[in-house]
Amino acid sequence: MSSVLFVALPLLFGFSTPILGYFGKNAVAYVSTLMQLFLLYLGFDLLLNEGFSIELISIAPPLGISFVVTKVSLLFVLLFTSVMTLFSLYYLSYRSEKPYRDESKFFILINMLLAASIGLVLSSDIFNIYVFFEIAGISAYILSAYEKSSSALEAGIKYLITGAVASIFLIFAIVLIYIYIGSLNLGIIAQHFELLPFQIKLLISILLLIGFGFKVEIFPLNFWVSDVYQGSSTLVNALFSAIVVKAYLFVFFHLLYLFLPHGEFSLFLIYLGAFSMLAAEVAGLRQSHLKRLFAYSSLGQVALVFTAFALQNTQAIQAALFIVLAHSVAKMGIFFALALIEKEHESMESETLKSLNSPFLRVILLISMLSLLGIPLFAGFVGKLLVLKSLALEGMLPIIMMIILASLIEAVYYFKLAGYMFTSDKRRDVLKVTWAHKTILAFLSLLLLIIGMAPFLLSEYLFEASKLMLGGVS
Amino acid sequence: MSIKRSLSTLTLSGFTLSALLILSFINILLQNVATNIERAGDGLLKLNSSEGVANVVTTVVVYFRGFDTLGEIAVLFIASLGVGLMLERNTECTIKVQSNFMLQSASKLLFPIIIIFGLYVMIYGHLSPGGGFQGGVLVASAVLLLLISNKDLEVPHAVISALETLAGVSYVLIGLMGLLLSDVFLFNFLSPNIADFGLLLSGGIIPIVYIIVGIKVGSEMGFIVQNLLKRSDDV
Amino acid sequence: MFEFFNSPEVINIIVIIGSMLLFFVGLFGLLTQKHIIKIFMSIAIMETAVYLFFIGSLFKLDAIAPIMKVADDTSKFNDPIPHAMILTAIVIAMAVFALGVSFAIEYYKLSGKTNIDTMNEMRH
Amino acid sequence: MEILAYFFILIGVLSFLISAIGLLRMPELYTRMHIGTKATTMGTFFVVLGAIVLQPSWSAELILLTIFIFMTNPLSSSVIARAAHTDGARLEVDDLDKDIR
Repeated sequence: MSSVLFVALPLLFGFSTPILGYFGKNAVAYVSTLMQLFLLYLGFDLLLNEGFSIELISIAPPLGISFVVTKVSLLFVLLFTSVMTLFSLYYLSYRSEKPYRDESKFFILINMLLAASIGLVLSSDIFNIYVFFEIAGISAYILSAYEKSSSALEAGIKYLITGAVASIFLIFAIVLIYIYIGSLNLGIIAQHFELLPFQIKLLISILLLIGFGFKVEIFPLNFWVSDVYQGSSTLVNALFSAIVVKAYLFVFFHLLYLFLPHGEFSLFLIYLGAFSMLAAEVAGLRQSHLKRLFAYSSLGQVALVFTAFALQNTQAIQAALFIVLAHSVAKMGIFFALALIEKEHESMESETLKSLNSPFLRVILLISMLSLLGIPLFAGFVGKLLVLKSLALEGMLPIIMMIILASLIEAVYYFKLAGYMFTSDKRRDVLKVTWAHKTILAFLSLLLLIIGMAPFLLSEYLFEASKLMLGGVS
Repeated sequence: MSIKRSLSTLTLSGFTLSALLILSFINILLQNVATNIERAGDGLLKLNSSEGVANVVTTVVVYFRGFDTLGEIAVLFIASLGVGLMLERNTECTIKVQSNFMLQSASKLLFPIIIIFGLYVMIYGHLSPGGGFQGGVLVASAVLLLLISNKDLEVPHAVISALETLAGVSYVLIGLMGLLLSDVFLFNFLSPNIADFGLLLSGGIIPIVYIIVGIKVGSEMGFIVQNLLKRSDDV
Repeated sequence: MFEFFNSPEVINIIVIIGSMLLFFVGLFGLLTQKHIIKIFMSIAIMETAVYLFFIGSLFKLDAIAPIMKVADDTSKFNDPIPHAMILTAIVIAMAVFALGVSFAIEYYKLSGKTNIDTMNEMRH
Repeated sequence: MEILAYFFILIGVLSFLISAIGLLRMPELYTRMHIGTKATTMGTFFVVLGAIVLQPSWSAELILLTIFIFMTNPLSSSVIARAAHTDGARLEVDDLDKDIR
């Protein structure tokens, strides 16, 4: 089976929604979910059968565009597809009570987001990466402004402006690459990048760093993130932190490993990542709005992944992949639970948690937060431990101190939230959670526990994946 | 006087920052002049004589890098969807002022010219300069002219939607046909005949896809224009 | 007349300096302007500068537009890839611009604000 | 002959320049619109005239182009003026001009 279907089928679905609309109100929702289940099946099929393939589009590379499926890109594809499938299943039961306005458009947007993230990961042509960068960006802008309240529109405008600026820097870098190397294929560029004049190499690297820096939410360029998370609707935030950032992170480091295999900027990027983690956690300490607080926590985690990837050795990349998985699952659980709480209490201040009367949701939130914090037996622990270990092997004590300090600060506000949750004045009725929601949330928490207790299930695959990623197969 | 006032700290720092950045850009670019190396475009030019049509840019846009064009159409589609989502309320409000006589008579004269030119550019996009995007935008601008000259006119939403759906679906289906017939997405399964080079019917799927692109772009642009126009008076 | 301009070096210098000055105008506007629409305009100017730089740098004086008459002549044509890339990029930029304007219109209707500095109802 | 062609083109470009300066210097909307369309119409005419002298074989297309511009340029300016009038623009100095002075 072909990996192009990951992009072609969501596009086909998006273009054909007016036809599907004739078959009743629910047709779009069910077809979308069925298609995502099929893509999930496709992903596992590729994983079991081939594992590595190059998919041509129109003509053969290096002149044409191709999709490269390796173990590492397949890992990300499977992550995105399963996150999106779980999201759709969750939303199918959520929509009976509080559906989004103009639902079919919402389904088009999330499927376009899925297609673009997968395209970003699979594509091996830098201009094609730009096109997917824009598709993912535009769907994300509209999703964040979807509710059309003034705060949602404010978030959308800020997201759009930063995204547009990022895309200018990216296309400038692509233009320079084509002028000086004469190819758009990642493999060819990687071969010739070393031979460029030093100044041009520096210029291209800086432009790429600025362009992707906005999207991977790294320190000076992440001022927009908290506003976007706060203004957007809670469910959509799960997608932002579980899919969008991860796709950009993968592409950024894929390009970095290909173009600069000897780690010229490695030290700079490590310090940048550690500093952004510290800055994000310090800023998160003062927040009282739940979505904003978890936005800062997301920033901290993404910066930790950034630091690990920037170390540019196999063990650190394996750790980064562990954190990526754990963070996606945990953030999904948190935002899904917060969406239920928001629907009931209609407030997202952290004091809301005091009046939360649902033992189930409290346990889910607690498990996810403990995993984010990196407590043993939860999924976040493995990744954090591996990062610290590989940092210690490199002898970078200041970075280790910064990460531990950041984790301590993070612990302060998580325990504050936990304190709110478990000292509640149970005056409200018990918040009812439907069985479908309960199943999905319990599944997510179980996943965190399984990864945390039995990391050896994944570690071999992740180790091979990280070797492939560092080896720069394109 | 007000020049002094407007020279605030912000202006000065913005000026200095961007000037420094640009001066270093100019410096680097002037010191490293691009050499005449073999670029991917030269390879595509050679490939074009066996697989393409007369206008090489069309071959590149529609076939060699056709996947980008599919993505680009998706971008347009999402953007017009977003514009529709943002500006959809009170669709019944229209332009209040009737346009003047000059505009009405001129639009009657100009509309057929523009639309014929647009269709020509769209259909002959693989032989002469032009193509689906340009033709689609021309057709949309003709529709815009009609819309501003006649306040009662409204292009039926169902027609635009049907055209847009048809074009988008058939583009992806052509791609999937290639996948089905020869395991390559967007493959030119109509096998272009070199003897037909430069004729209207040449290049296999290339002219078909470019006309589809034109229809899609025209309908999306018409949709965006109509949405922005219908809302312009009450802001 | 004007033979001075018919050398690749002169053309290259003109293209680099001109497009970078345009980029400067856009960047300056982006850093200093406060009105949302003016910010979008600055972004559009920066994009145009990049396109101009790309097309100008790969423009050959002795080559012609890549429209072939017969199937087997491949020399003497300009590189078709910049045209195709910029065509794609222009359409994408236009789509983003239209979307941004519609956001701005709707935001103005809801809150009456056009200044980016006053957009801070979420900070507390 | 070539000198004459460049002379025409120079006149055209100069009138474009005048119109650009005028756009910045004129005090309010109507005069700004006036200078923006009248001078560019003339500028286009002279540039096209120069091109005809330079390349007589293209004259048919260029004349068609000129006719089209002569038809549409005044039309668009009149539509803009009408829209501005309906919108309530007055003959007074506006914000854009205050910034420049």
